[in-house]
Order: sequence, then C-alpha cells, then structure tokens
Amino acid sequence: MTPFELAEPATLKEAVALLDPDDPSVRPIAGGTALMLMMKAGVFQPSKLVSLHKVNELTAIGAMPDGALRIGAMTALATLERSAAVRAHAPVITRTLRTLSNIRVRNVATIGGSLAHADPHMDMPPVLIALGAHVTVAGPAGERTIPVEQLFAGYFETVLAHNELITSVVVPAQRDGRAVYLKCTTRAVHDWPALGVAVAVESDGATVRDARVVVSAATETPGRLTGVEQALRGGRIGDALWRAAGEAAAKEAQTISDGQGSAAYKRQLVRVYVARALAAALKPDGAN
Amino acid sequence: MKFTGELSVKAPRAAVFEKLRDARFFASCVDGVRDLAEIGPDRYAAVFETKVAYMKFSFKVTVELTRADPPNEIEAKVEGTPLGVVGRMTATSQTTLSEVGDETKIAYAVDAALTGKLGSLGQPVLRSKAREMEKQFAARLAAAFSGAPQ
Amino acid sequence: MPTIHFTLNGEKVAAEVATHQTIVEVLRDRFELYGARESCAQGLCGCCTVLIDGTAVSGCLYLAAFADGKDVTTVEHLAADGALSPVQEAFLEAGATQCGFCTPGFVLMASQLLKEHPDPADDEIRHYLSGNLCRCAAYPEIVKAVKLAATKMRAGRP
Amino acid sequence: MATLTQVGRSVPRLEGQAKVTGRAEYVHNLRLPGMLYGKIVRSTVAHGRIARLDVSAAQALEGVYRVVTIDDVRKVVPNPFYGPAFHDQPILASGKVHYVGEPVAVVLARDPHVAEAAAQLVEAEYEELPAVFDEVEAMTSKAIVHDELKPAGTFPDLKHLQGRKNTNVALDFHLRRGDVAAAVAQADHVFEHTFRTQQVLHLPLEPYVSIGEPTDTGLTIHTASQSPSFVRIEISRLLGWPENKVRVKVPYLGGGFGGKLYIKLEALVAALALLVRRPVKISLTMEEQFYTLTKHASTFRIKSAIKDGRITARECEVWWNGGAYADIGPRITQKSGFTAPGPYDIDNISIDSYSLYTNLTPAGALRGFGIPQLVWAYESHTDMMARALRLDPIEFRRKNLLHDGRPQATGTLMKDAAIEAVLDRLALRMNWSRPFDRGSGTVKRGRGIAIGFKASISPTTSIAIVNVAADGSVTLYCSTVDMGQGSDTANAQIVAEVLNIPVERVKVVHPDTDVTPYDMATLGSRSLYHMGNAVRLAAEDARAKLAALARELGLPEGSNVPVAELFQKKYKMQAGNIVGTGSYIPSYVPPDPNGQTPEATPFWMVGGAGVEIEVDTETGHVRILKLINIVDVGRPINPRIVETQISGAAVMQLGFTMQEKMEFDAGQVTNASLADYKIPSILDIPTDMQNEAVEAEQGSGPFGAKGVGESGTFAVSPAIANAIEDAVGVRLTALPLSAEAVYRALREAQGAPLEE
Repeated sequence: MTPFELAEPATLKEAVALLDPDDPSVRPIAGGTALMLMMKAGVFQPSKLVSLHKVNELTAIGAMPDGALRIGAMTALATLERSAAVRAHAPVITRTLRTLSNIRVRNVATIGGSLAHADPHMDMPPVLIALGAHVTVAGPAGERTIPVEQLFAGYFETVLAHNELITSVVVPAQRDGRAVYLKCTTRAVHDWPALGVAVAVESDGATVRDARVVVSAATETPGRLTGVEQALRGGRIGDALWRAAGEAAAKEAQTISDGQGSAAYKRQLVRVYVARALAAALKPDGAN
Repeated sequence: MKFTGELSVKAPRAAVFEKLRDARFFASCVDGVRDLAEIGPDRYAAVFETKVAYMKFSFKVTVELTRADPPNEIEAKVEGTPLGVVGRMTATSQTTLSEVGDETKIAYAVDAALTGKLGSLGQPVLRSKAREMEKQFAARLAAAFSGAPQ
Repeated sequence: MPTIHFTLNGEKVAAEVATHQTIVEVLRDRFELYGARESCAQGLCGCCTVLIDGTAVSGCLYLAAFADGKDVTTVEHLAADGALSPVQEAFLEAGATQCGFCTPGFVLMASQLLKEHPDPADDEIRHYLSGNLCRCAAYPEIVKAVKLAATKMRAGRP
Repeated sequence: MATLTQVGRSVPRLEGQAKVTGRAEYVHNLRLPGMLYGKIVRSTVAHGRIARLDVSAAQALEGVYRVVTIDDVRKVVPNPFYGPAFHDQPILASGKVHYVGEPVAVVLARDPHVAEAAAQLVEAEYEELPAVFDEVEAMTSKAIVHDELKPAGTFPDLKHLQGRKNTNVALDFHLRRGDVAAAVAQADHVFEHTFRTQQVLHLPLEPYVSIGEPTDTGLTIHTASQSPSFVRIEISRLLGWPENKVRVKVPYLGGGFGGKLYIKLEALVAALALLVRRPVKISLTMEEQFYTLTKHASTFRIKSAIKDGRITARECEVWWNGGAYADIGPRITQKSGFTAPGPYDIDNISIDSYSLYTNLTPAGALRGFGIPQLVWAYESHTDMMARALRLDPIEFRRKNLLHDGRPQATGTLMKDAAIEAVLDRLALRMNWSRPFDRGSGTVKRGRGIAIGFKASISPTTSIAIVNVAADGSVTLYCSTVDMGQGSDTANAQIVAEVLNIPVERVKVVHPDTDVTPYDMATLGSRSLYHMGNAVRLAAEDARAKLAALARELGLPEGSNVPVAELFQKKYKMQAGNIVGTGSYIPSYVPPDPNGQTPEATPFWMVGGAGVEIEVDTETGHVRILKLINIVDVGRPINPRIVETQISGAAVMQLGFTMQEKMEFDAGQVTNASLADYKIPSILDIPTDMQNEAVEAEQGSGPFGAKGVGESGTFAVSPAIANAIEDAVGVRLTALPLSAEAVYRALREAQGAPLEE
C-alpha cells in the first residue's frame, strides 16, 4: 500500500465537506474491509481517505413512525446480526448475515460501506431490494433518498456522487410477506456466492398476491426479475408455479461467466434456486 | 469476453476504410488512449487508462494491425500490461465494412481478455466498462463521419 | 506520521504509524508481537486475528490508525502470566495444532466463541470458525479442542 | 519386542505450547538489524526474450536501496543456474523468461511498502515467443521451452539424466515387463481410458520466505525450507565456496507439503545479501506463491487386458506438466512411474512416463510425489472395469491384489505392504455388504472406494547425533524439518525409548547446518523411516557408550545406575557428554533399461479411502457425507499425530479433488488469491471422517514404523469419482469434480448437453 492522507471528521457535515466531487482518489472509509482489499491489490491508491469512524450520528437502529426500520449506515454487520429489532422486523436479514463473509469482517464492515462498495457478489443488496429498502444519502445539497434497487450502476459503481455518503438504510414495514435468501456457492461451502436469490412473497392463502424476486452475483448488478414477478402474481401456490417461475427466471436473468461458473451453468442455478427460494418462502412452517 | 456491434455511417466505404486503418484516428475514438507512438510498420504503442468507479486501471499497450483487406476488412490485435501488477490484457478486433446504399455499415467483433491479478478483480469490471466504451466508440465514429465536431 | 495511543494487552502504549500501515504490521514491527501474522492478506485465513475492543478483526485489513484510543489484545495476552488459557490447553491436549501458523487465530476465535456460547454444538463451532483456514486441516481436532475447552471452562467456573 | 514405554504413546507435541501461545519461531517473524526487504518484479509474458529492462524509475524512488537484475547477480554468482535435477533455473531471468510470474528483478528497500511501490516502476519489454501450456502438446510442440539443458548430477537416482536440445521432454522413463501385446491379444476384454489432473498448489499459510545474512565467515541463510542440507550444498556450489562457509538455519515451518524444497528463494537472497552486504529478506505474498511452484498437472492413458476376471496386462502412458523449470519433476516422473499400474498383481506391464517442460509455473513435489495423480487414474479405471464387467468393485480388486512376496512392476518383491488389510478394513468400515440407501428425488446417494500405494524415494541418507548431558538430559541434533508433521516429537520418542527416559527429557535442535548433520530432505514421507532409523542408531550408539562407561567405572552389567551418577562418578562433578551418532541409508539397485530392479524402495506406503456422498441432480453439487481413510503406517510412533497426518492429507486431497484448480489464461494465473482459489475450510470437510492405521509392522523401520505424511492423499479422488458414478451414473475423468462438471456430465448423459 502507498501513503495517503487520513482525515477523521467528527460530524457528517465535515465528512461530506472533506470529499471531493471531482476526485475519485478521495474516498470515504467506514469499516474499510472492502476498500483495504482494493488498496492491497494496488488497484486503488487513494490520495485521501475520509474516515467515518468518529462520526457518531450514523450508528443508531430504530423504528420510524411508519413502521419502517432505520439502520444507521455505520452500523457494523455483526451489530445488525445481533439486533433484536432487526430480527423482529425482517428475520431474513439476520439469517443472511450469518453466512455473509466471516465473523471478523462482519465485526468491522458496515452496512453503508458494503452497499457503497457495490460488489455484485454481496449478500445484502438482493435482500434489501426484495424487502423494498432504500438508502438515505447526504451530500453538500442535503439529503436524498434512493431505493436500493436503483443504487447500483455497475460493478463497484453506484449512482452516488463522489461527495455523497450513505447515512442510513431504511427497511419498510413488512406486511404478512415471507422473505427468503438463498446463497449458492460453487467453489467451497464458504465462498462468495455464485448466485444469490432473494424473494419476498405475499400470498392470499392459495395464490400469490405479490412477489419480489431478486438475483445477484450471477449477474452484473443485483436486480429484480420483474417478468418473473409479473408471472407470479395471482398464480396458484405450489411446485408447478415455482418451477414455472424458475424457468422464467432462467430466461430473464442475464448471467455472466466467471471463475464460479459459466453463464449457462449459472442460468441453471437461477432456474433451480428461484424455484427453491419461492418454495421455501411459502413453506407452511417457513419462518418469515 | 466478446462483444460485437455494428453501425452505419454516411460515407463511402473506401473513405471509411482509410480512416479506420489510420491508428491515430482509431485511437481518438477510444476513450482513455494517450501517448500513441508508431513503433514499427502498422505497430503502435500507447497508454490506455480507464477508470471504473474510484479505481484506475492503466495499461501499456501495443496495437498491431494484423490484417488489412481494403476496403472490406481490418484485423487488429491489442496487447497490454497493466502498470504495476502482474497481469495482461489482450484483445483482437475484426472490423468488416459493407456498402448499404450510400452508407457504409461497420460491423465489429472484439474478443478481449484480462488476466492476472486483475483478472478476478477486474474482468467483470472491465466487461461492463467495455460496453460503455463501445457505445462511446460508436458515437465518436458516427460523429466523425457526420461532420460533427470530434 | 500520526501518533496513536492505545491499550495493548493491558498496557497503555503509543506508536507513530504511517496511515497506510495495518495493525498487524505495527504489532510486529513496533511491539515484536508475532502471534498475529499476515498470510492471505484478504481477511480470509484468520492468521492475523487480533481483538479490538473485545471483538475479533483481521489485522491485515485494519488500519493501525483506527486503533487509536482502542483496546488491542493479541494471542500473547492469553498466557501472559505463563499459564495457558483453557483454550490453549485444550488445543495442546487435543492435538489441534500441526504447523501452528494458523493456531493463534483459531485460539483467539475459539476463545471469542466460548465467551458468546459457553457450550457450543459442533455446528456452532464449525460456523464460528468457518472464516479461519488451516492448510494442515487439523479441523476435526480443532472441533474437539473447542469442546474440550468448553468443558474445562465450565468446570473451572465457581 | 520388549514392552515399549515411549514409542506408541500419543504424547503432545514438544512444541505445542509455543504454537498455541503464538511464540513458535518462523522465518516469517524474523527481522535482523539493518535488514532490507526485497520485492520481486515478475514476468508478464509466458515466453519471451527480454528486449528492455529499465530500472531507472524504480531506482530513483526515495527509499529504494538498490534494484538488482541478473547482471548484478552474476557479479557474485557467475553461473547463476540451479535445480535439483537440471541446472535450468536462473536466480533472476537471464535473457529469456519462461513463464508468467518468473522473477525478473528485485527492488531492495528498508521499507517493504517502498520496495513494493518501486517494483511497479520497473519497466520490462519482451519479444514474445511461441508458448506451450499443455503437457501432451508439449511432446510435439514447435515451441521449445529451453534451448539447452544441463543435468545437475546431484542425486544418485537421477544420474542418468541427459542434456537435451530441441525437445520439451526433461526425462522419459520406460518400464517393460512380460508381453503386453500377447496378453491383450488373448484377453476377454480390453479397456482403455484417459484421465487428467489439474494444476494445484501447496499454499502453505506461511508463504515462501528466506533471509540472507552476510557474516564474518561467510553467509547464513534463514529459510523456511524442507531441505537445509541441500540448500547448503547448492548455495556453496553456486558461490564456489566450501560447504562450511554457508550456514542454513530452519526454525518451524508454517506448512511445506513439498513446496519448500530444494532452492526457492535461497539462491536469490544469498546473491542479494552478498551484493549489498546486508541482511535481505524476501517474503512472498499469497499471490506470489502461485508463481513459485505447483503440483504437476497430468494426463494418464491407461489400458488393461482382462482374462477370467484377472488383469493380465496393463499399459500406462503418463505425461507430467512440469512447467518452466524441472525442479524435482524428473524424479516424480520416474519414481511414480514405478507404481503406475497400481497395487495389482499384473504379469505384463508397459509404462512410459514423460516429464515435460511447459510455459507455466514450475511444478514440483506435493504431498504424494505424483502418486495421487496416478491413483486417480488407475482406481477410476479399475472401477469402470468392474462396473462394465458387473463385478463388485471390492471383489474385483481383491482378486487382483498384489501380495507380499510377489513381484511389483519393477520386479521388486513386495514386503510389509498391508494392501489387503487396508482393503479389508475399508470394506468393513464401509459396511460394504449391507444394503445402501440410494437417496430419492433430486438427491441421489452413492459410495465408492479406492486404494493406492507408493514406493519411497531411494537411496537417501539421514544422519543424527544424540548428545547425553551430564545430568542425563538428552539433545537430538538432526536436520529433519518439523513443518507440522510432528517429526520433533516422534524422533524424541525414539530417543527416549532407546535410552529408556521420559520423552520430556529430550530436546530436539532445529536444523542448522553448522550444528545438525546432513539429511537428504524432509520429503516423500521418508523422514520417520530414514531419520527415525538414524536417530535410533544414534541413540543406540549413545546407549552403548553409556554401558561402556559403566563398565569402565566397574559397575556390573544391568546395574542401571542413573546417567547423572555415571558422569558424577567419572568426572567427580557434573561434567562431560556422551555423543552417539547414527547414519542410515537403505540399499538400492538402480533400474535397468526396462525399469527392472530387485530393490526399488526401502518400504511401501499404502492408503485407501471410502466415501459416501450425495449428489444434487439439479445443480451437480456433491456433498461428502462420510470419508474413511485407512492406511498402512507400520507401527505408529505417536498414534494421535499419525491420525492428524492421515486426516490432514486426506482433506488436502479432498481440496484437490473437489475445489482447487489454478486457472490459466494464456499462461497467466487468473485466480491467484485465497478469494478465488478455495482451499478446504472447516465447512468443506465431512462431519463423519474416520481414520485408521491398520495393524502392521515395517520390519526395517524404527520400532516397526514407516512414513505416513502422504498415504492419506492417495485414494481420495478416485473414491469420490467412483461414488459419483455409483450415485448418478456419470463418470468424470478430469479433476476437480466441480458441481458444474458433474451437472454437465449429467446433462450429457441425458442427451441434452449444457452449452459452453
């Protein structure tokens, strides 16, 4: 690694002011686990890092008046994993975090930092998209809101400006829906996912009322399969519907080849895992 | 990674061919190419720099015109080493020109690979980048032949 | 170069560090503590595990500057008074170390696990230690060692 | 045999306390005053002439001490080529580069970060040459990796190596026994299959690391090496110095597995240290290990003739992908060539084994010395034949097994090889005769077994010194390197047993060529047998001298006077030493041109594996439910350490079977990190893993023991492939057995192959 300037502002406002809209070599650093990898690999040589460690206003987890759950961006993933409020609000988040990277990384990495890193192999983005979450973002002009599904512009790229910071993640109140995340690895049990599938399904007893189906890792950015969602709505709950959804997903998802598998194989994984995730979400004893 | 595309420009095929086989012109259509220098007959060296999100990738590249069949086809090979890390970029491109009415259709096929340390980290990154560059390339090319400022 | 002040294995210390230095480098170069050691450099193998404010982190991905004001504990602290900790005893007795390079990381992670789960099931042990790698693959012995340590610790409690 | 008190006990490792407290010594930790750090600049092309090497920008960076190229190296090492088989490897690239990642220059700086940054500023340009990557293509390729080769002539078993030109074949080994053609002509059935294995690597968690330290009297090399004696001899040869001016010190190793053998960074740090007259340390990163040494990828064509359910002939053709430098590949080609037909009694045998140069990272020994590649092929082949003949795979094997007293392919008679016992125990532990649950729906279950064997390397020497102090405590001096296998503890147990003292009274001195005597190397499971015998002889020598001392002091035979009293009586104070020495080299007869020899090996190693698996037919994922490893280790010296060796070896091979593969693109490794090259974690191993050493005794071994480090690797891969076919009816012939490979095979079998 090469030397850089390290700024440690105490407030969000100072932090934003220290960033440079035109200079990508100035980056905010939260937990830093992902950024450190880039720096160690030599692909990122920062001129200045703006540490958010001393910014205290970004770590709260709390319910909002509309029943949504607001999670401060600097909340460590391990804190989220242990949070009773999170577990009660969306247990799929708790379950997903359990197998996300490893304990040491979860102890340090933050939810805001992991979203801003925008690696499509991350586990949380598909889950948050399925749950309809959005992020709040602070910039020089104030705050704005971006749905998580619109946050990712490409590999390691978000729609954030270089001087914008994610300040919180807001997970809306979940109705009676059930959400499931399935992670499929191909090189080892513990690995980055070759495919992540998150589904959130609401049912009217025998039929699907609404569904969100999100795939990640096998595609360039995490994203919803809206065609599949459309096809699911009103469908009769059961294996035939899940299989059909799997088929539709395999057609709709734009899978890519990499070290974890060919595009064709990943299409098969999408086919299988979308069906399995839907089945798991609507299993009679399936936990929410 | 492979990508293909085509576009039509309002210019005679021979003129398009001549322009395309001029490395300087070609390089001017590719975002991030600088310091182009001729190092031999139909061989050029350049630095290619591209940014993905907050990361910068620099390559020293050599471009070689491997085949020219006026006014139909041009084949070129690009090889580059990323500055600073073990790894390598290779790309071959094939450009075919055909006349469609008073326009010339340019069809191109590029097969590019990025290996080494950047491979696992950068391959997918550059893949998405390539798509973006391809769009820019097409736009600049179209602009060049439409008389619009380059 | 900024000076950081932190508590290291119970002792108040200060060190001048470069911004791009990691905590594992500083422990090695400034404090001659070698139990945390960089191997994969990606936070995946666990050889560089240290505890910061009581939680385990990968020292190779943790900027030393961030340790300012914090409490840093390394494997050397477990047997500071010369007596092995129950986890260390159990690793020794269960034969859970081969080449020993990954052992300090496993010992620290196992100690953390037993703090959170005094009587972990095999699955819990495997889950907790899934982010540590042992190329000699002493994994079955490591699971045995953690269970043995749990027994020792329960027996040792008043 | 008298009752043993110290041998056969599972005493904890002598160094266990140091390891659990993080205080064990590794070169990784060592820092010397005034030390410089070296960062290697590496080739970016697979094969090419260096057209231009410009170090000026790097040299100009603040904090850079010096940038070194081969021209500088030649000032201290005029002929800078090394290697155990051929002197083919330059200390830094000389004129040409032969693989991506080959060291081209080194930047020295006091701050490793500066060295790293400066290394990026070295500019190299290459004129590329045609390259060859595949071992079979290398046989006939027009791309020739080396223009010329000089055999090293170091080892007696490699004396026959030839200097070669215009070929990529470093060594070809041939064995002929009986008449294969005739047996094939008379056979009921003839089967022929081809199998492949991939490049994998050792990946010790302590990456390669060495320090060169100039001293008043010469040079000290602190190195994570499995072969300190070889390092001393080779470095002194390179420098033209007497051996005793080079001191090689080796503390514990953070894993080795065959990687840290012969010369890795030692010649480089030696040259650097002498050039700058300061200590120089080079620690490789995890990534750089991928540019240092791999395990041979291989292609194995195997053909068998069957008559009345017996294998009457076997023809083997094996191509080994040696990468850019031979390293110890020629020995692997030859030694593993001996056993290519497997542990079967076959009258007619033909073996052709080729060690080939390619433009990839050099390949060397990796836990098994070529044997896992061979067992993969012959045990997959054996199962395929049994299946085709509708014979039970265990019965088919049993009918063809090689028994003690029968000649093996080399003509050497089998002795103390518990092949049948291993097969029997496997069948029993697997409950082979009981009905088996085959799963249902999309999850199918299967089981498989395999057995393999290995000849130990020969002839090699080990020497040990046992020093009894005046208080009766004992120090053992030997150059066996403890890299986790527990050799210090086992050797101490042997000393303790012979001298009838508790093992705690024995201290083992780490390899230090100024102090510890010669040992060929710690490799190929040879140490417990060879060094164990030397240690036993040294301890017996000390015991005899103690007895002589007692006689000299007029004590009656068998009076058992404590050692401390003996010394006290002799010197009238606590003073003096008794030094015992032991040297061991087994007998060996080199093979004739047909590969025949009456003494191919001092001992045989046998390993078997059985697995139960389930396959997800929709994704191809294979889950190992049970893994049983049965080996013949003779009599275990330390049963618990033996068990960790068996299971550790099996898990390593499990990684090579299911998940590990170096990916190359035009000679470039594309997954050079633990993020992309996945070694087994605790979640990748079966929860039901059973390990067993069968009741056996190696007559010539120390207390009946023999080597164990590799036996657990032999049979794992084919056992799993056999179980996959058992579960879902598809046969995979290339490693690794990835989920995608299994799924593709399933689709192929359904007549609906998955597109590329």
